[in-house]
Amino acid sequence: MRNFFSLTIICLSFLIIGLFLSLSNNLQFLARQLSENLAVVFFLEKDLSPAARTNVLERIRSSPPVEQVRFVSPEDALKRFRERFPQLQDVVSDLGTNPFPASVEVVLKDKTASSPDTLQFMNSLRDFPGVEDVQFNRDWVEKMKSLSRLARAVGYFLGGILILASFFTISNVIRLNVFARRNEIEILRFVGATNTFIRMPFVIEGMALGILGSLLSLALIYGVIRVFPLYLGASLGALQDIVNFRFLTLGQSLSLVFGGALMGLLGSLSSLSRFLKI
Amino acid sequence: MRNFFSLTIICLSFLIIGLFLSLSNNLQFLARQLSENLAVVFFLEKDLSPAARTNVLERIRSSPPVEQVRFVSPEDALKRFRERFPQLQDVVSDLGTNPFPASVEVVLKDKTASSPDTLQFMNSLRDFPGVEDVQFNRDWVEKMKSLSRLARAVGYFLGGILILASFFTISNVIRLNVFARRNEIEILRFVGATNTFIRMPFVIEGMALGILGSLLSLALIYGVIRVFPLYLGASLGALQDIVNFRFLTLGQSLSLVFGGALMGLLGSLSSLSRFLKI
Amino acid sequence: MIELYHVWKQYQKPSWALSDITLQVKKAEFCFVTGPSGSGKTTLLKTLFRELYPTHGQIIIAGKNIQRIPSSKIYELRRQMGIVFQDFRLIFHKRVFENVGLPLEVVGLPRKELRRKVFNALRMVNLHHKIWEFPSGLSYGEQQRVAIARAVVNNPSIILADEPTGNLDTELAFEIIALFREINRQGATVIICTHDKEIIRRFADRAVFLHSGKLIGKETF
Amino acid sequence: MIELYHVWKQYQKPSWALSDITLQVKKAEFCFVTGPSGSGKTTLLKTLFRELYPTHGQIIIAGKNIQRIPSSKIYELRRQMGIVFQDFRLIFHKRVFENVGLPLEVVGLPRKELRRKVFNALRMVNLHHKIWEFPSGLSYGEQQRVAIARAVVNNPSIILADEPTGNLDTELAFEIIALFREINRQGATVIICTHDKEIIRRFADRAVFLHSGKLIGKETF
Ligand SMILES: Nc1ncnc2c1ncn2[C@@H]1O[C@H](COP(=O)(O)OP(=O)(O)OP(=O)(O)O)[C@@H](O)[C@H]1O
Ligand SMILES: Nc1ncnc2c1ncn2[C@@H]1O[C@H](COP(=O)(O)OP(=O)(O)OP(=O)(O)O)[C@@H](O)[C@H]1O
Ligand SMILES: [Mg+2]
Ligand SMILES: [Mg+2]
Repeated sequence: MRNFFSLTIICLSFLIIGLFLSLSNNLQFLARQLSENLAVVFFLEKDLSPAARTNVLERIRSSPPVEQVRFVSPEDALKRFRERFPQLQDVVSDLGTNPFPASVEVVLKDKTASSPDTLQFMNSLRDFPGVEDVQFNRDWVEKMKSLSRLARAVGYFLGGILILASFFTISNVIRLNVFARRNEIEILRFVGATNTFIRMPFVIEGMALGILGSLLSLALIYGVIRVFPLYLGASLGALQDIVNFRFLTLGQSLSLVFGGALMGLLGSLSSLSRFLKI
Repeated sequence: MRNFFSLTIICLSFLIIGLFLSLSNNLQFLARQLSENLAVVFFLEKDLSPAARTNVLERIRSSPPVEQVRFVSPEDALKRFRERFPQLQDVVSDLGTNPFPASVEVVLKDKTASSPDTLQFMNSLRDFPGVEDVQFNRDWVEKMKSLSRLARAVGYFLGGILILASFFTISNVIRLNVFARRNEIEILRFVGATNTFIRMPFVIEGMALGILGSLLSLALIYGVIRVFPLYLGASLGALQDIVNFRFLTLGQSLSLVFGGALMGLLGSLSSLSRFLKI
Repeated sequence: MIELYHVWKQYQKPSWALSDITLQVKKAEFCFVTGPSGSGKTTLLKTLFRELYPTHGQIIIAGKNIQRIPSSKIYELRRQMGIVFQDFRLIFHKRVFENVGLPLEVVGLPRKELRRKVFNALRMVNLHHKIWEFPSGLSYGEQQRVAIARAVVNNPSIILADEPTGNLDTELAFEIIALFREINRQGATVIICTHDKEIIRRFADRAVFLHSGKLIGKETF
Repeated sequence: MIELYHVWKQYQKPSWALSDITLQVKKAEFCFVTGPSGSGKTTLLKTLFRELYPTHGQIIIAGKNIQRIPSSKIYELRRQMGIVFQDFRLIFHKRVFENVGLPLEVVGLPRKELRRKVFNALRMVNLHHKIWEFPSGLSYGEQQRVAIARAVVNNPSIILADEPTGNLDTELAFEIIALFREINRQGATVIICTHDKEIIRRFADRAVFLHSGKLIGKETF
């Protein structure tokens, strides 16, 4: 009964840590997807020769923070404008000519999307011959930066609290286990058992509890991640493609199990020491 | 020692529930803010008389799902267009006339922002004399709908798991407490104590544990919510105004404490019953 | 007062801890139960205050079939009894005073009278100087005397004592049995399990002898 | 073999549980310790296997000052000893067999020999038929005999027995003491605390008498 209880608590603790890790994995993934959508647009000069245009394109494509480059011809731009603002159709057809300049849309590498390097690089490109203007939503970049900072901060903060709480809980559960068997420990010492002999079963028990608890929690997390999207079902709607639930990485899973074992080991050893005195 | 441990576990359980509640409060608040930004635009016919225009405006303003109405004259629209698309300045000035129609921007009441009622109402307005076209980003509405559904689903799912886990944990802690004192219960029965006499201290202890644990967790949550933004500090940046951390409502706090007391009561009574047999 | 009719008790399958015990103990009788280790003395006593239900048979105490008493009403039976357990059953996180006062506290005796009675009971077992100790700070003989004081503190009409002198020296043991004798003279029915032949020789009106759960001798002295 | 020099022990401030005990027990001696309840017999014994440290004084066993042994090496002392505790100290979730086998298991005796020795020890205390029971399924006398079997199972050179016959009937008690006597004849030093005058009269080579922690009589029979 007591061991069952300990196992449950340990499993719950790891479940919470694991769910949290998985959530942060998903958030990170989401952030990456969002920052992939962060496009920078270079408006080219109207009277640029095709050679110069290729030159500029190459120049942009070869810059370190650039991941992907797409050329948008004035015709494409017009088509897009018509789709986006159907009420303004008349305006554009009245013009007779196409007022849109050619542009280059650039997708930045996720990691550098909001780094000062990138910003500086982009600003320098503004002065590059053939580029008339560089547009990218500074506000948007700022928001992305804040969001990722916020996510990380929430992560460290809550994660820290949870991990501390779990450590505390688990080591206390093991301490309680040892405490409940202090008479047995005493008797073993009185019949001449060495300290190693006494420690061994507790250490094994503690580590087994830790490992079993963490494995169980991994299984539960896996179950939740498999079942949860099904439960959400159609209600996800437009977000279906963005919210792609992913399991913990192998490294994370392993360190969870390893953490469980270590906690069991340390918990047992530290709780035992005070009963090995008399 | 055992009571201290119980208290910690109960407090942690409530801490997690409470943090979760507070998170969901914040999310709800965020969702409301976002849906307040959800504007519907009615484009008015170009040759509408001021009287007819006022009529249409009144008609829109008095509709149930409408929260706020703003009239945008063609001049305002042009100014805004110029600000938003500086590269197209030439195009517009080339035109000589203002191509933009007058429009009415409508902010919807948050709760009905994505309800089918609203959608239907808006579509019906399309045929209203004086209104040439109704525009509102169906996609955006869809996304908001999905997001709020997602948030709610995550809420029910994780919240359910956590509350179940906490219930289980707390009732087990109390069961363990009772179990540890089963000898005392037995002795009390042998010296002629009535069941009520035996139950009383356990019930009081259980309820005290529950109440104390929940109060402690409320204090901790309060602390976290006060300290957390300070810790984030400047890194919040552009999100500062959106992410406005708020404490649990009074009702939520009270039901947390009440839940703690109830759990303590039920846990004690149910754990006791099997020791009151012999 | 206490009547057993064909009482059998089995813990585990093949062997019977009590077989076909029929025994009457009259009001204000002073009765010893003796027999070798494992013969069923403790089992017999436990059936009397319903820690155990007999497998077969009837137990009538003060005219009532005690198996029929619902467990929420069993306190009425136990309030008439003073029980000394072979393993004392003291509450270790409560002081001697509180342990002895327990049977008075559960009936809601006023504090002052409770204190007087507890002190008297402890003085009778020669332990009033340890009144504020915890049981863990006592020797085994002292713990046993606390258990005895608790059993006699509320003037019960029935005393069931299981090996009450096992951890006491002869002089003290005699004193304790003399104390039970005194309470018995005031009208209480007393049943004592003991191994001590000396005590039986000196004090017994009547002793019953158990062997492997069977009643093999009823002697009246 | 066992020498105590001016041993004092105080649990709580005013009173001394042991005062100025000086005592030598020679190798292969058979010594009883007696005295009224609460006189310090258990305390004396506990200092010998270092459950307690004396407040003052020296205890030398087999030429070693036992207070000086580090607690990680204390098992070497205890492996020479067989201890019967007044409260038995059995492990209740282990069977009688495992309880008795404990002192052999901790030295890593082969399974087969362990089984033989455990069975022999249990037969000596007349309990081999309960070998696969749990202690909770035994009467108190039976539990006490399990504790005795555990103390003698590894042929210790020192036996310390605290009230080993308190829950046993006279015949069985005599058998148990005779068993200790036999082990003593084979060379073991035996110290037994007891209240039972009859036992001392029949078996004692030597008895020391304690009163309120003082050694007030050393008799050699
Ligand atoms: N809880 C139990 N489960 C199984 N068997 C039991 C239990 N309690 C006692 N026994 C067995 O029942 C028999 C009688 O036990 P009981 O405790 O009544 O003996 P006793 O006369 O009190 O002995 P002692 O003088 O040693 O205390 C013994 O053989 C014992 O092993
Ligand atoms: N753990 C303890 N804390 C405080 N005082 C104690 C403790 N153990 C024993 N004492 C006191 O020390 C004295 C001697 O106790 P001890 O157990 O040695 O007596 P004993 O001779 O074994 O008695 P008995 O025959 O009743 O077992 C007693 O007065 C007792 O109250
Ligand atoms: Mg018995
Ligand atoms: Mg003693």
